[in-house]
Amino acid sequence: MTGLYLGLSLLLLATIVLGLVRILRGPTAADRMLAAQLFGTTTVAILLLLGQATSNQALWDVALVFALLTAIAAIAFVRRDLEPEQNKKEDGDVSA
Amino acid sequence: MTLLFGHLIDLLLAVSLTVLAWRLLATSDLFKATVLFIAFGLLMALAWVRLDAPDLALAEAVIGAGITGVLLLTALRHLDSGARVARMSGRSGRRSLRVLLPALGIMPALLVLLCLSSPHIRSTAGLTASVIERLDQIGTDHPVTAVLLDFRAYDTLLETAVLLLAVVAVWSLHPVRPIFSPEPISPAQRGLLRLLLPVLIMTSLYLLWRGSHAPGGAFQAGALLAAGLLLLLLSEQRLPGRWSGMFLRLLLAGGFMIFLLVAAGALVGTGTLLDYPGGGASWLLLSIEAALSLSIAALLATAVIGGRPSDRSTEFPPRRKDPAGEEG
Amino acid sequence: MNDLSVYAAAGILLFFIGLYALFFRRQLLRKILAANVMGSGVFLIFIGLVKQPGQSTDPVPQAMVLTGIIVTLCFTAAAIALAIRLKELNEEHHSATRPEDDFG
Amino acid sequence: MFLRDATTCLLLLAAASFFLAGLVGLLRFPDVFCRLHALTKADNLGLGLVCIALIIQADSWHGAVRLLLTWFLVLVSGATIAHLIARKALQQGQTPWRNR
Amino acid sequence: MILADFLLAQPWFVWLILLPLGGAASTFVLPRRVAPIGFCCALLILAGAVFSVCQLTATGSLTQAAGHWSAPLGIVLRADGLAVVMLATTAGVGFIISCYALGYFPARGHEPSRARYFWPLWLFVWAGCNALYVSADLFNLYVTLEIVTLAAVALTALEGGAPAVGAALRYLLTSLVGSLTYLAGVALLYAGWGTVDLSLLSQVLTEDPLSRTAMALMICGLLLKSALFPLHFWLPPAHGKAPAPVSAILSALVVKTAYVVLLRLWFEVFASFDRAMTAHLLGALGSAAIIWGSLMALRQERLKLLIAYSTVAQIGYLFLVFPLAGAETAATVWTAVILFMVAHACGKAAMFLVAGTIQQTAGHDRISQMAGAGGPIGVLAVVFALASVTIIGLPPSGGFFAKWLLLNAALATGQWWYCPVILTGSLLAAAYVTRVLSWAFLDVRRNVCPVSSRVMKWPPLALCLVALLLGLAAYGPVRVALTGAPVTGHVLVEQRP
Repeated sequence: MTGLYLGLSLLLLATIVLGLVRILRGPTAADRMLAAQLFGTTTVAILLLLGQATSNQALWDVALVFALLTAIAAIAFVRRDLEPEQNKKEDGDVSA
Repeated sequence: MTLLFGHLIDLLLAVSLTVLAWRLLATSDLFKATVLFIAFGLLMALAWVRLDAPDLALAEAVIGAGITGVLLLTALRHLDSGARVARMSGRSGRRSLRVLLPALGIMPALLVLLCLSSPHIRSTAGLTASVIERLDQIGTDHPVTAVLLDFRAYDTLLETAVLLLAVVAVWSLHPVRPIFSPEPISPAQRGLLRLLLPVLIMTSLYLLWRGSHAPGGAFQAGALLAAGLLLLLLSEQRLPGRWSGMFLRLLLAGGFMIFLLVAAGALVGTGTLLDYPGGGASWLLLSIEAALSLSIAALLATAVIGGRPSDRSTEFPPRRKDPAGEEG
Repeated sequence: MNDLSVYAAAGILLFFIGLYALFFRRQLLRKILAANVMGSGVFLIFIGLVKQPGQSTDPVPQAMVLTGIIVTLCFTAAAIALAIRLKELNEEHHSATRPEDDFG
Repeated sequence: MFLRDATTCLLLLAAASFFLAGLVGLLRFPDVFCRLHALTKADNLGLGLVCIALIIQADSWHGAVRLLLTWFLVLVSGATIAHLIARKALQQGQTPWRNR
Repeated sequence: MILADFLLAQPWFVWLILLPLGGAASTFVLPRRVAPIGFCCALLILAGAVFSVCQLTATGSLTQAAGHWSAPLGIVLRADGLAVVMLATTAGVGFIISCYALGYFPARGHEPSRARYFWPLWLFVWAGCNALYVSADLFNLYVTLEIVTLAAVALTALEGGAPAVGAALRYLLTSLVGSLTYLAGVALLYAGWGTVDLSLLSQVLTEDPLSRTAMALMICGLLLKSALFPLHFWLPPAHGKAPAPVSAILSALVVKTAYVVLLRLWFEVFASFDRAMTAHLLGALGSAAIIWGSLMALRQERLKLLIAYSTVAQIGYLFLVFPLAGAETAATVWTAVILFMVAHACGKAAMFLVAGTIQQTAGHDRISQMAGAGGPIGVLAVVFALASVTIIGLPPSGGFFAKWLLLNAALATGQWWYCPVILTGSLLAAAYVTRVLSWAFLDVRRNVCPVSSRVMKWPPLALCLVALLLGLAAYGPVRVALTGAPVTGHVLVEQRP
């Protein structure tokens, strides 16, 4: 079973690495935030699996903490009032 | 099979950490860099897990994913807004350092070779055995907590001083600015807060209590509480009571002062710094930790908010009344 | 040489990537991020070199790295506060005198 | 015993497929709203299946409670955040993609 | 008698860490009473430092394992000669700066927030310095370095203008790189030898690629923090733009902290290594710093920048120690460098304090427009001139004595080429100091009387008198400095060059 847990963790890690493309490409800030969000969830899953694989219960605590905090970055993001999109508009106004 | 997957996970993590760091420092889009940095924090936490350091994974989870994320995203509001991006007007130093460029390329390779080939690294056992040997003399079963609060408690005392110092430094710069947009909060967010906050506080207490025999402890618990405070502020909930006066300052400095008093008390009593009575009873360690984690929560949240509370207003941090009055 | 040394190697690379970016990037926030990456590199070196396969990790460097993480966070908070203040002051200055300077 | 392991296996494989689907959606869908849709699948179902698979293996009730709590928190946060991000995107004037 | 025994038995060097820490926390909690609390704290620290000097001369160097956990596991604090001299210097200079700050940052002025934050930050710097001097643990040294840096950065930014904040930010980032590089070295040493204790490491360390890499990393990091010549770029803006008492703190005390760590590493941890190349490199960089810093100081238009570049030059002298420390001359250079640090701390602090008074009186610190700003033969002129005596290195100042010892060591080791460097540095120092004196003090056309408060006028005089008389009464400090020093041999005072 340990092999399965580790293999699945590896697979999930690979999805994170591939998903980085979305953060790199964007195009909007919301896309990037959303990708980070998916990484948070995937990390929780990896932590749970690794915890089971190594029978180390402390990792489930780490997963719990991650689950609690997945929201905070996204909320900080939506509470900012200036977005790069708006910035671009402002820049355009300045140069025009 | 198991071993192979383990190796592959390690390799993939190490490579992706490096690539991620390179990409996040190469981009000039600050928002992108910030999101990549949050992702970097996630991978760092996984790396700590693979390195069998769950305490560090916990700290990285709370600090990397939570507090630094909020810190950077709120900083972006100030640094990235408007037409001009904050830059260092650096002339001196930069050009002369370009000559070091080749050295910067060769040195990592050299260092990797040197470090990994040293015969000394694997021959020393480190201090694991001597820590575990002495665990029964003190009031905790968890080796990392024992090192933090007893064997190297002096470091921890100074580290708490750094935390307090960071807040003093941030406060010395400027009165607080409103940090979030004035637009109304979505009811969904409020609902989420109502749900998350109790769990968050419970988890924090759980981490504090667990710290004496398993990964966890004052720093992780305090940082988690700080994240909770920030969540509260992000949802524009009013904090109960007056948060700008003596009470806030006492809360911020309290943990450090209690720790300092314990240290000084030991110095008076036994002539030795931080020599706890009875080798450090568990209740003493736990109460120091509780005080520390409350202070750490307040300190981290205050450092993220940035800026000192004003003498006149009781609201800390203040809300923005309208988008135009930014410099209020 | 063992399997976990890949983290130490990654740490060394992170250290130098951060160092490079800190010296050659001009945006303040990127410099601050670079310092953080450098810090993470040092911490990875610390634990990556100490960790021995099949044994629990030495708690002493773990405690040291925890201290280092907190100290780096404090520095980050202070640096960001300074950067924001600097930008405010520059904007006040520029709105008073020249509009478009040190832009590139 | 065998039945338990087999169930876990199946559940984990199903979870993996959901995470992969989430990834494909994240990479291939045309706009932010569609990608949110993909994300929530991975969040809710992928992690949910992992949790159930591990609960089957769990030998203590508090381990199971922690797993459930973790899943529940991710579920609630994920739903709220999807809503908030979508709202933000709409406010910024992004229009949902339409297949013509 | 009982009281004296009790006082001598107290571990004063530990109290000297806890006192300023407590003071910093209390001044933060009670912002309306910062000045009295801060001043009382400074007074107590001064008393503690006096006690710890007495203790050292009575009982020799002391060690204490924090929490009774001895070396590989716990942290050892050690008050040897170097530590106690630095503690006493910091206490003396710090006390004078505290007096001055009472006048410079008036608690009831139009900007109360500056006084409010000056005191806690300054006490944090003080605590960090004291903790650094007595620490015998590499990782603990990192934490203390960070305390000193963070507090010093915030103090620099206290001035409030964009140049000061920018300088503070650059200072912070540079220091952060320095300390992380240092920490990387500590990590390698721990990985290799399983301890971070100075004396244990010096016993077990063998010369292999890993330890040499660690040495290189730690030295590079500390060079960056102590602003040796090509890495000095952050220092002049930070020291020049900060408020005057802060400049005094930075130049007199803070730059020396990283250097003290370097000294401990060089003479203790890596003492058995073959490091001739490194020593010559450091000596060459030090020489370059002396010449370059002095030339830059000559070109400065602003008084405080001039003094800041003078600090860059004076740091160079400290690094001549490494090539000059042979088997015969180790004790000589050890004494020389400690005397030099003490003399420079006193003299440079006095100079910056005078510059601050002039700046506050005249409203600027442009040297060319400063005519008469100090008053014809006022106290300021006397103080500045007396402080210059030690910076230039004229007899009977401590600076002279230290440079003379360095010259002796250079001749004794056959490295005569350092002699012209030392002498040129002195000549250039005389040139830039004379430039200030002639503009500001000898021009009697206008007589703008300085209207600063008394606490800003007299304390600097005490400082430069100490620096001046250090050469005459050098025996005491030398004896203290050599207590428990990791060097052997005699001080070459008797030998004629």
